[in-house]
Amino acid sequence: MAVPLIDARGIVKSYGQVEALRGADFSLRAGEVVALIGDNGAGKSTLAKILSGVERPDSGTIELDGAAVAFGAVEEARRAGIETVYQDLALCADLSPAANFFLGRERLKPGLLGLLGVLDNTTMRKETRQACERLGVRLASQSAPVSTLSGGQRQGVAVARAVTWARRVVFMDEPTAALGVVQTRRVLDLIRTVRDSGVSVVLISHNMQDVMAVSDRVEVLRLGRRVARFETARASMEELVGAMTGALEQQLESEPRQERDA
Amino acid sequence: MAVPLIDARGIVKSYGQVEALRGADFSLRAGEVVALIGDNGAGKSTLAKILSGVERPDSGTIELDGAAVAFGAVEEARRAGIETVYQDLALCADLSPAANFFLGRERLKPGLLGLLGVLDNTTMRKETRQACERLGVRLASQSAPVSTLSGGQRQGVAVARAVTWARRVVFMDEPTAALGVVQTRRVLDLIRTVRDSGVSVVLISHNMQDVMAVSDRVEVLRLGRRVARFETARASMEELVGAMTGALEQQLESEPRQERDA
Amino acid sequence: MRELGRLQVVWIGLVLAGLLVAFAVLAPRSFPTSFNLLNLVSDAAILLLLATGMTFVIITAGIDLSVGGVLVFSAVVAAKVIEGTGSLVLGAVGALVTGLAWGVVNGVLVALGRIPALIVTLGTLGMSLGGALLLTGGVDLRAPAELNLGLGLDRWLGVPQIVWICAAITAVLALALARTRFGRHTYAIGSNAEAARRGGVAVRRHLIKVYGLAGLLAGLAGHLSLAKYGITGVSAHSTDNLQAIAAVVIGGTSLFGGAGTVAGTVIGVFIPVVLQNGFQILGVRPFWQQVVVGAVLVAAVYVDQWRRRARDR
Amino acid sequence: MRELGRLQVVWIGLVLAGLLVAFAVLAPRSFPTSFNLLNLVSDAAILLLLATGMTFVIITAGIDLSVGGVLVFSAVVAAKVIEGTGSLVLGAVGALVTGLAWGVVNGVLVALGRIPALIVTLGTLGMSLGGALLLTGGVDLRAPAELNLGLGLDRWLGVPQIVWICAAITAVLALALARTRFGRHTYAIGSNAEAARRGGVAVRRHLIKVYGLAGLLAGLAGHLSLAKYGITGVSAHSTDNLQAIAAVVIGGTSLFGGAGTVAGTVIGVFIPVVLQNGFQILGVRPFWQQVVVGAVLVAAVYVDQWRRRARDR
Amino acid sequence: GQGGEAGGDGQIRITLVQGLAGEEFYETMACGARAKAKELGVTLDVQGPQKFDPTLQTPIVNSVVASKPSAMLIAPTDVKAMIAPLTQAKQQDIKIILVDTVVEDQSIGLSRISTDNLKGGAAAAKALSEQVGGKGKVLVISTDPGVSTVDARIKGFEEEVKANHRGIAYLGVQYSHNDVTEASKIVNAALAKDSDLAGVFATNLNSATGAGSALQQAGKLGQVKMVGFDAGPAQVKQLKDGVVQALIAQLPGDIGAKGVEQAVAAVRGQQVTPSIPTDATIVTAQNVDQPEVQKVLYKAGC
Ligand SMILES: Nc1ncnc2c1ncn2[C@@H]1O[C@H](COP(=O)(O)OP(=O)(O)OP(=O)(O)O)[C@@H](O)[C@H]1O
Ligand SMILES: Nc1ncnc2c1ncn2[C@@H]1O[C@H](COP(=O)(O)OP(=O)(O)OP(=O)(O)O)[C@@H](O)[C@H]1O
Ligand SMILES: [Mg+2]
Ligand SMILES: [Mg+2]
Repeated sequence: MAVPLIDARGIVKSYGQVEALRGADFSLRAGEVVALIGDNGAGKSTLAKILSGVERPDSGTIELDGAAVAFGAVEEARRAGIETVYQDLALCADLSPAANFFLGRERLKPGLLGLLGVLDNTTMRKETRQACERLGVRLASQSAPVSTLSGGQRQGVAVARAVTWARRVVFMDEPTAALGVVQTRRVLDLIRTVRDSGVSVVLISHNMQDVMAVSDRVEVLRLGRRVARFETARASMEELVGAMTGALEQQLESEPRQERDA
Repeated sequence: MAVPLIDARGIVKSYGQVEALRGADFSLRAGEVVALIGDNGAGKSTLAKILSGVERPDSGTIELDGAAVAFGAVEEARRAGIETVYQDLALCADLSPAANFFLGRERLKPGLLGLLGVLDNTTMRKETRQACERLGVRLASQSAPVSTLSGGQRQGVAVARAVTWARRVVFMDEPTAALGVVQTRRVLDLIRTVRDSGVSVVLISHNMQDVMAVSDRVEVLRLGRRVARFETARASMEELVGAMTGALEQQLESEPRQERDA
Repeated sequence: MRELGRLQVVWIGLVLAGLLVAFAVLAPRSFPTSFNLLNLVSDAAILLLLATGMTFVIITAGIDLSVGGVLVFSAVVAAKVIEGTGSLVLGAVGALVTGLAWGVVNGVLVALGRIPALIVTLGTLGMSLGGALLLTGGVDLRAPAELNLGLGLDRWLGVPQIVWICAAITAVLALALARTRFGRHTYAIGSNAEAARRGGVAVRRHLIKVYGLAGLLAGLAGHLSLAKYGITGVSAHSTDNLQAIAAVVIGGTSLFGGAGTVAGTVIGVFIPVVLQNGFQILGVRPFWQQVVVGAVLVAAVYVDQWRRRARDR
Repeated sequence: MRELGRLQVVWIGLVLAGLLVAFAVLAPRSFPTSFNLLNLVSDAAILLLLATGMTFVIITAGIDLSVGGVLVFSAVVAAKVIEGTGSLVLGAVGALVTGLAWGVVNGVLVALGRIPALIVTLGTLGMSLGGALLLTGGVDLRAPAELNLGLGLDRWLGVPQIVWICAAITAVLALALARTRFGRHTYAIGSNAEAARRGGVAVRRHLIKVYGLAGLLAGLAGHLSLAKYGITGVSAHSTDNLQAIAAVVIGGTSLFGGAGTVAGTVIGVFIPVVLQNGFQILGVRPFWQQVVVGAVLVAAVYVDQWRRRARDR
Repeated sequence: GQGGEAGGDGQIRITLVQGLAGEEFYETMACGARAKAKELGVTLDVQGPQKFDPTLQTPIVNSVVASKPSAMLIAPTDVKAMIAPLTQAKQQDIKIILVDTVVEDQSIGLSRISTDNLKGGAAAAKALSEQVGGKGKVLVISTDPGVSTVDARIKGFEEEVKANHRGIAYLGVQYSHNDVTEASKIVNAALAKDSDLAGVFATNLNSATGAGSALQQAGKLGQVKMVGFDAGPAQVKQLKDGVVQALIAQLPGDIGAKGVEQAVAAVRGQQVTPSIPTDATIVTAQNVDQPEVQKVLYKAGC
């Protein structure tokens, strides 16, 4: 517990003249659910992308299990057991749900055919259907491309994929935005199950009820910086909203620093 | 009040073997906010697209002000004063927010230049910024393409656009899915303002709080059919969820028919 | 995108400037002479018209392989009309109308028939070239002397009239693309045709206009080519399409549509022309020229690309 | 997409079948003879190799204009190696290695240099063609008689060996595209390169492999072309790229990537070949052929497209 | 169209396979052949590839063989590569007459009516040397490398210059890829480099057109002498306009007519002449109106 699983400090990332992150900090311990909240454009997705190795920060340090890492490629983060549900989902629209589910980790047929790289589509379809049904997401056809799915069905596929493969951390960038009531409930349950199996979860969400319901801690991002941290049990919804919008900025600005340095 | 603004009956739409709508009904009166709810894949987005003229139904009738229409093109629906926030947003990622905001309705320079089709970018940018700020959405740069915006910023642009141009009806397909707490509140306020100005709103949402907060009526879609209608004031959240998931199906199945035929 | 576009034009423009300086240094007495540069511009002028039309087409995420065929067909029509009526003006009108008609055929097939633009324009390329050969019996028609010695040779302020015409049209179209509703809709369709349609842009009508424009420009190019070279050149334009497409892409327009500028295309037209001219003046042997032009082309675009690594396709 | 792909292949296949029946009815004594059909297949076999490689490239949303140049360069290398060493096997190896090398150069420049594939392959087209001309001094090299009369003429079960080779390779690659991880990643990259990257697909390495494959096939095509025609054909392959691209697109592969099948490409190769052969047998005059082939091409794809109106790009 | 199936009932069908469809030389040849076919009451089809290349001509020969004409007139695009398809044709009992070019296998071609491009090139060198007064820089503009007929013209030109015209500085060949604009660019750059350029040999029409345009723009028309190849109407117009000072004329119409004659004789089992050589004529502004020169000019649109 002493060493955080992920500890990111002073992350800066600019796109042209837009400063998406201006020295953001973030830390995550093993087996906890941390909610990362903030206003639109606060930099949440950018931070998630940097911590999953998709984007490279301009400056700042990232430590994994106390050792500095420089995530160059997604491959590294994946090898470290980190999976992500991206806000823009990052599915290949022309491929089937199963192909997306197993993208980069295709199941091959046993024996010689497998050595030749021949895919085991039957197994992959079956496992995908099972994983999606666990979330309450029904797919009308297993072979229709993702581009024909409804918004919620797509999100279901993305969530199921990330959760299935994660071994250490799952980043979920607004995973329930397009999900129905039942599916949302199942995802929240799933987050708890995942946490209980020892995998940490970072939940990015605008839904404060959900945040309060599943998270152990909350980190608040505002204008590219972390401006507050809360133990969920001890925080109120008003405090969270205040921190996000800047209403409570003054009092809280210094707190995270103290906590971090402690 | 006697004649509904929009009255759609028996809408059927299949994509290949997938039946997205199997005889769905929908009606909307002038000046009301109707929530269209349903599980993932129930056919909500498909119905919204058909009623905005983007997709053509396989069968079924649509009446506008009591007169049968066959929306062939988006153009017709637009001329009838119908605007839509699509779930997939339908923005041109390479264009600026202002270009998207005014797409198809570009402001031209006054005088000769205008006759030549020269754009008045300054005005368009100003008006776009104002409309977005009304929603609490800040854009870092007015000329950066939409592809560089955060998920919430994009949604803000789409919502602002639809609301600005609608004269009779706005369809909003999960308009707050990516929006922050404050922005969501503003959109809900905006929906009320719009309604008060005499424009009807169809809100598609998975957030039952929001639905209860702003809608006058609720229509529930399940497996491509309308299975229930409620006056919001007289419905409870449990009832809504039950209708969506099919738990209350039996009792309610016949009710909408009676109501409709009445 | 337009911001980015502008930036990019600056970079690829610097590459062109670098090439010009390099050749001027290496061949100070032959390359940077007004004689050479004027000839260079005058040879590129007609291609510029084709490439400008192609820019619009490619920004809509389309492609037009038929330009060379339409050019030849229009030149043949112009020559026939002039021969028949004796009127140069009618000849020009004939070429323009013919080009426009081919372009509209392309546009209709692409927009209403929903056939991939590559197939449509490959088909009309064959049809227009074959048609031109049928009209001429495979034997080049010649322009009357009034045309060849008039429009073909006349100069204004020391610069050939043909160059003025092409430059003026390119400038007007550059502005139309950047500043008018027509241009805005062109970008919108290439960026996301479905979003443009939902936004109320008359996508099909606009596509027909864009292909029509490309055809019109090819028709004009045919007339100017007839004037300049005095001959219809039925066998001479089989690589025009690739040259025009290459110019557009070198200029930073994406083949996937939605982004690009006419200014970039202008630079894209001149980079290969300058390379070829420079290497020939330096006395590089013909086969080596091909190799070196290919290599420098890739390098030039690399330098340009290198500045904007961040952006994916 | 693969479901759709399969459906589509059926439709465009019906178009091809229709053409075959039509020509068989119009010229019952000449067209449907084994002599004619075998010649037809054997003339199309080499293009089939190029088009198969192109299918992979286009499915990744790329393009390869260099195939004709690489073919020629490889043929020249093969001829030189055979001349130098006297070994046919070494010649074949030389051609394959050369083709692969050019393909890898394309892939590296596209994947690591992030230069548009059109520019990269236009550059390598110039370089390889120029290089071939440099190696030969611009004069076609001839294949030794052992090759020309051996591999070039040998038959097996009455069908030329070259046809067997091309058919076998195409079949293997069709399966590789449809059923293996390699194929899956090819589709994924073309569908959404960023999603593929985030999903852990080694996008750059895969692109290098795909362009390498296209180059390898072009190298083999060079060797087979040398065997079949007995000369390196330095001036003959400038339109190979367009022919291959057209075949791929006729076969239903989208230029925007993510969708397509090798089976479609096979049909796409044969439609123009059958049209040309049929019209030649019917004695249609060459200029009319160009016109009619163009028109029928558009019509054929239209019939195909018409079935799947609903789908937007 | 119906001709394709009409064989075998006594009607003689002949197919002419050109070296390159749509080129004036071969179109004139087709004209001559058609006129003679009409005169002899036989059917004539014409086919030809889009490029002068064996890989494109082979499928055409195969199709023609499949349609089983009585005889085939062909201008083979390669001396070796066309042997295989022509052997196949011979096995199908089709009488083969070679026109313009030949193949190495002496057994193919009952009659060979050939033009000697090597000699044509040499004639061009003589004509150009005469025009420039025996000294100065001369440039050759060709289409594409690897086209054997054109390569032979260049070779003949080079050999003649090196052997007999010591005063001439030969600048080498540039390739226009059969594109007028390219040819124009080449001459522009050549003038920028060597402003004292004396002469140009343009090996085909498009090269001459582009080069002429560049000279015209530079105001050097007539100062820089140009020799073109072939004598179609377009070239003769260029000659009369002073764009080129001399043309090398071959006799394509004649070749076509003679080819048909020989083919018909072969089909009817009559005597054929195994070899008929033809010559190249130098046409200049001075002699162009003479009747015997008028006779060698190509006729378009028959
Ligand atoms: N273009 C299409 N092609 C094929 N199937 C489609 C297409 N669009 C929608 N569908 C199918 O139609 C059904 C209804 O889709 P729709 O998008 O209307 O659902 P929805 O109610 O909006 O769901 P969500 O809440 O997840 O957005 C789904 O099963 C979906 O897979
Ligand atoms: N590729 C990019 N290019 C340019 N600017 C970008 C890019 N990606 C993000 N930005 C900018 O960075 C800022 C932060 O974006 P980010 O997507 O991280 O916000 P967010 O907190 O996830 O917001 P939301 O809640 O709306 O998803 C925004 O102002 C956005 O416009
Ligand atoms: Mg975000
Ligand atoms: Mg939906």
